[in-house]
Amino acid sequence: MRDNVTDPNAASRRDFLRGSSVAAATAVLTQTAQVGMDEAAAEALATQQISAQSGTISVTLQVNGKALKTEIEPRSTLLDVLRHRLDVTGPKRVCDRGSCGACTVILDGQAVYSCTTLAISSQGKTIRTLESFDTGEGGVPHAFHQNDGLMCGYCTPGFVTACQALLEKNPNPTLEEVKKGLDGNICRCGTYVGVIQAALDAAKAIKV
Amino acid sequence: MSEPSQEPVAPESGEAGAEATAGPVCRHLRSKGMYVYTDGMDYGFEHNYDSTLYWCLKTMKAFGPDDDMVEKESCCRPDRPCYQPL
Amino acid sequence: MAANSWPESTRLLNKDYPRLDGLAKASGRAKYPSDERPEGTLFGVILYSPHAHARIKSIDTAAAEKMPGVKAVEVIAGPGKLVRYHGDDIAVVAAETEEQARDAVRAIQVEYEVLPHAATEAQAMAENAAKVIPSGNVRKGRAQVDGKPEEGLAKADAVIEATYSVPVVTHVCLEPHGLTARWDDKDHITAWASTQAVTATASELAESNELPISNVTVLTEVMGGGFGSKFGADLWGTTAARISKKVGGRPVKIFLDRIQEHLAGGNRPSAMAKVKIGATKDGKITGMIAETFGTGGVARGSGFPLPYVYKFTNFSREHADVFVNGGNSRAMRAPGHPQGCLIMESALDDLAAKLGVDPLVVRKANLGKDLLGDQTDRTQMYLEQIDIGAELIGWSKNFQPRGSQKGIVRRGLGVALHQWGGGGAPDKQVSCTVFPDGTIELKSATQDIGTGIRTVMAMIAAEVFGLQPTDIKSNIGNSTFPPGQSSGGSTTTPSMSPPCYNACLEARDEFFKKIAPALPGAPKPEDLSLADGKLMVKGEAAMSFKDAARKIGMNPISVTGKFSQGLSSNGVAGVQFADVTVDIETGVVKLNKIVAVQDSGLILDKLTWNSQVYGGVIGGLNYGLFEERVMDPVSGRMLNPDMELYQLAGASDIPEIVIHAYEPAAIKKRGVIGIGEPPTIGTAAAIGNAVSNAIGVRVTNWPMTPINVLNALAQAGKV
Amino acid sequence: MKAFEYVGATSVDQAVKALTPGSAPLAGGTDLINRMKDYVTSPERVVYLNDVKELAGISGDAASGVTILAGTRLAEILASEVVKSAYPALWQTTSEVATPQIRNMASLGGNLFQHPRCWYYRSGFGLVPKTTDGKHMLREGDNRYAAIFMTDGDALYVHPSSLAVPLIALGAKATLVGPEGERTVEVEELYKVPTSNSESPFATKPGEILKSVTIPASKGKNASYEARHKQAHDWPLVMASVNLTFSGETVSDARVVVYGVAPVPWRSKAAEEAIKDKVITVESARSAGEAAAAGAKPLSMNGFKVSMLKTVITRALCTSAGNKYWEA
Repeated sequence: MRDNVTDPNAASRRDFLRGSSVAAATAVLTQTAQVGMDEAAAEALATQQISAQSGTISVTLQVNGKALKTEIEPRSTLLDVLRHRLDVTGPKRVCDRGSCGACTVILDGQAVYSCTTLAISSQGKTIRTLESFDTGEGGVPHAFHQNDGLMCGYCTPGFVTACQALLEKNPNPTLEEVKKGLDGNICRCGTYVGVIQAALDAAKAIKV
Repeated sequence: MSEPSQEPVAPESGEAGAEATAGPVCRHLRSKGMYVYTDGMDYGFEHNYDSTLYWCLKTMKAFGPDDDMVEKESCCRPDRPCYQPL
Repeated sequence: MAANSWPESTRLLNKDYPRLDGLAKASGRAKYPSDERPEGTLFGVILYSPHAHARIKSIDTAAAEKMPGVKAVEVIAGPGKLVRYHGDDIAVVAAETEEQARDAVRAIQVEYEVLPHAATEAQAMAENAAKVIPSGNVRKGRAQVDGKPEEGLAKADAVIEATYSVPVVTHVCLEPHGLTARWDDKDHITAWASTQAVTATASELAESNELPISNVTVLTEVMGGGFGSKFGADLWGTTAARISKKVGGRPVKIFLDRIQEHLAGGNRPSAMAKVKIGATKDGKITGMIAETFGTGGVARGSGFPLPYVYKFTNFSREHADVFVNGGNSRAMRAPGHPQGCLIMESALDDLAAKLGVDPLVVRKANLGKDLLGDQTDRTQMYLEQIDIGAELIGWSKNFQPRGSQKGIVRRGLGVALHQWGGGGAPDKQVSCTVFPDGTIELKSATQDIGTGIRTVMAMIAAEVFGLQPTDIKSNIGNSTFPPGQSSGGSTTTPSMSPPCYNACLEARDEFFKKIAPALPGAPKPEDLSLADGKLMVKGEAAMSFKDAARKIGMNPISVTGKFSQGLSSNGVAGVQFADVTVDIETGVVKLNKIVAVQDSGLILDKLTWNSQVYGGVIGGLNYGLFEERVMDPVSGRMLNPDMELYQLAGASDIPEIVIHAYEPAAIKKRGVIGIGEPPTIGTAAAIGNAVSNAIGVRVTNWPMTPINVLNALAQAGKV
Repeated sequence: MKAFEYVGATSVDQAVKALTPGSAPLAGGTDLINRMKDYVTSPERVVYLNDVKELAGISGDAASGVTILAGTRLAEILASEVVKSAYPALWQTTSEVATPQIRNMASLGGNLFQHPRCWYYRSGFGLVPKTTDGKHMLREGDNRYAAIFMTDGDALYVHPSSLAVPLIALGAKATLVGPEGERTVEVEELYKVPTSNSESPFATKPGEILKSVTIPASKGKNASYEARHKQAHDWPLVMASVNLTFSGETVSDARVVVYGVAPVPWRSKAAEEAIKDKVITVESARSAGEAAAAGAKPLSMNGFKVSMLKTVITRALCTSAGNKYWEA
């Protein structure tokens, strides 16, 4: 395993700068490809001490109240680390582009898409997946079950998590607020009728 | 079982391969219907519309080892180089 | 003896029961095939074609093979091979991590000879079009002719000519296609597959690896949607198995990414129709001439039924498959029917508008007996279903003739009729085992694609044994179990519930026979019954079921039940209504309400049945309003292989949906009929008719997007 | 996604220093991570900004103006009472952006600097997608979502940031910070139109990031109206924001900005002129919409946007006057 902190003064930076015009020509336009700075100025910047991490990195993530240690790369998404390295498979990979909601987790209290969240950025934050939710009669999963707010069930973890996050912020949602609150999730089997009722029922059950 | 049948069809003469089946279908021919409608391998063929997609077990694709399209009409012809009867 | 009818009075069946695996699914505990990561798993990633049409000149995997973590590179399309669509498979890399496999895929050097393509139907049908296959891009099917269409049309009081089209849509199964295959030893494979057919998948893995089928175990405890696209092992599945063997048996996991899922995981063919149809003043159709075509990609299969539902003579129809450089179609929820329905129903509505006759009158005027080819007179069913639906949508109060609406935001109503088969396969089996500790286990090699068969089987067993469904081990999703039905064509429940019921009845009778001599007073087996978890002797509770089970001794009772006639049936009707508002300045269609009236014989679990009907309607409203595979004529690539620009309804897009289970006693007596496909057929057609009713102009192209609505209004000179 | 090195910045100073050429700033990640997965953007280094505390928050009031720091999440903008009451054009638009999850993640800066959603760009063909034989892919191909203004040029995509539209209408200014220090520009000056794939759509200098956006005091009335297909997660097809000041009943000054019609947020001077000195009525609003459409040159598939443009301007103007005539 490589040392996870690289020295930005290393030769690779200079090599990259030389190659950057090629990158700009081939890699389509990126914010990074606006190479207007001359090499000397860039070099001056690069000599500032910045701690950068690359290669394989050992991290500890706080998942469902447990500190889980694993090895990742900076590019590993939180979703892929949960599923492929920690076997926390409640969140699902469906669109993998932040559109469908199946990967939703609660990060520091906020529902987010774990497919567009880097695992490395999630260190030190509280990560909650639906495996940690109350499965009893007062919980969101129970309401989904009773209302048959699921069929194949692959979108369900995302809906349950989005619903949990919604109710934590707004314990008395109206029908419209429930719909808006779940608009970040897509179901292909078409279980929305049961899902929406489940959210309304869960809101009632949690209050009791 | 199965989808509702439609009006009987008047076969159109001269349509290449539309009716002629030279032998039993090739053992590598597959379609969803074969797995679902187990009361007859030929189920679905008699309809006046065909929404069947075939694949070949040799290539796992809709084109056979000979790079020709996998179809019920041609995957029963002994002259097709990859043909093996059931 | 096998049963030929269901009990008249039931405790559980025909009632609501929440699915057995519901809480596991809703709490993230259910393990899907894509969740499995057996010890030592390698990740497989597919290199697929970026081009719509190309010949592979060379492929160099040397660099990829040397990349960190890479254990195998398998070439699928080698030099000289054609790739026929964006997304066509070229090679697979298996590596220790998915990131490494992806890096290695990008290190494979492929030299392509890029060939001209035809990615859209228009391109494929143009003069001098690039040839998708050597024999030509358009293949005509058999012509249908019945009577004398021209003469029939000549007798009409009104004739309309119109064209309609609906684009290719994709299945978008949330769990992508794929499996993890492990070569257990020198001649056994275990695979965790996301499939609608564990048996078919096992047989294809066996055949492609030259193993006896009994040496292959396919496991599908639960799976994340198929909609007709997940039959068999698929190329990636057999490749995973091949690589696993190559690397000494380590499991190889290949699941498609979302992009390739759209490109290669299947789709519903497009449909285009030029229709001429006429009727007399009373709405009776006198003749119809249709020319239709559609594309199933680089494959046939774009056919669809037309005429649809309605009974008349004097029609002709010609259909052609058009080949394009796009992924192959696969069966998708009621193959062919949604297309046939929306073309037939649109034409009928346009005809009704021209005649100035109520659309319901036109529909009622063209029904006929034996539309579905069985003994039931469906005319009466449709007539009753239309009336029920009309009442629920408020037709008599709210319907206004097309063109009579004023204002910027206009409301409209539409209707559509549909039909489906959905009977059972007669050769499937379920085993029922009663163990001495009172455990009852059902086994069959079927699988639950989300429709609830696991729960329905448990309900049947619980009904027979006087227990609760949660007391039953309903084990499916294993290819080594007794032969079970592939989940397709709405056939699962009608195929599986008869053998399940028979197995349970026979096991119970066997149970009574075995324990009777061991009971106090040695009652006769026929004196015994089961209720509320207790053994009853001559109607009196004697002991708990568990205690009674002890009396069978050390060995379990096991019975394999078979299909029998009378428990299931085939052929359903169905009517749907849509209530929409259309903003004619923005073209935005808002759904107010959908009504679905649906029969399906005897409903076993009403809760999951409702879910299927709601789900069918929502699938249909996606088809009607949102979905479209966009192919780029320039690059030949699919432009929206995602879940964002490929649009699907979210919670805020769901209107009020009212479903009505049409199940008078005579219908219940028909036994079990499948419900997966029927409720998704008519929705898009009903929505299209409601939009046209609202704005006074036919929107000829689906889906009903603001773009298509505004274009239709502009074409009619209405904006 | 290509491998990269990662810098977790904790201060603006540190972030600026870390953003060497070849680096990309990462905030909510809802755009950048997707581009990286699609190999559209492949930075050598990613500098994570979301833990920079000095970049998040909203301050000020309606009377003196409001400053929103660049790292502020969209959900926090929605939770702001002052934004809701004084700048409904911005609040309404923010509420219609994407999904609850994205609004929890995405920052104001990320929204303003997201890359176009053009499907040719996302397929890897660049912002000015051309075939090897020089055919403009968007002009020849599927351009239903493309621009209707500036179409004589080569940038035919539409600008992706819906929040830029109300901000420009409101006359907001952006403060950038980079190696050469801070500078403040009009929000509309953040963008430019590239003529080739090697040019940027942003007018920022190398290494600069957005620090904050300041909206001037709210004086008149402002509103937005969006035409979109789906009610749930979707992009506007066309959207307009208007900001009006009045002299008595009549409009003394107007800013009308439109989304979805050009490669930059489209300021319609013609509509502004047309509504000036008028009382807002459905008729005067319609004339402004008509005026805006003059000069539009739609491509082969997006003629519908011309009528949609007229409608959204009309409705945004009428909304500012409290007249939702279409709901009557």
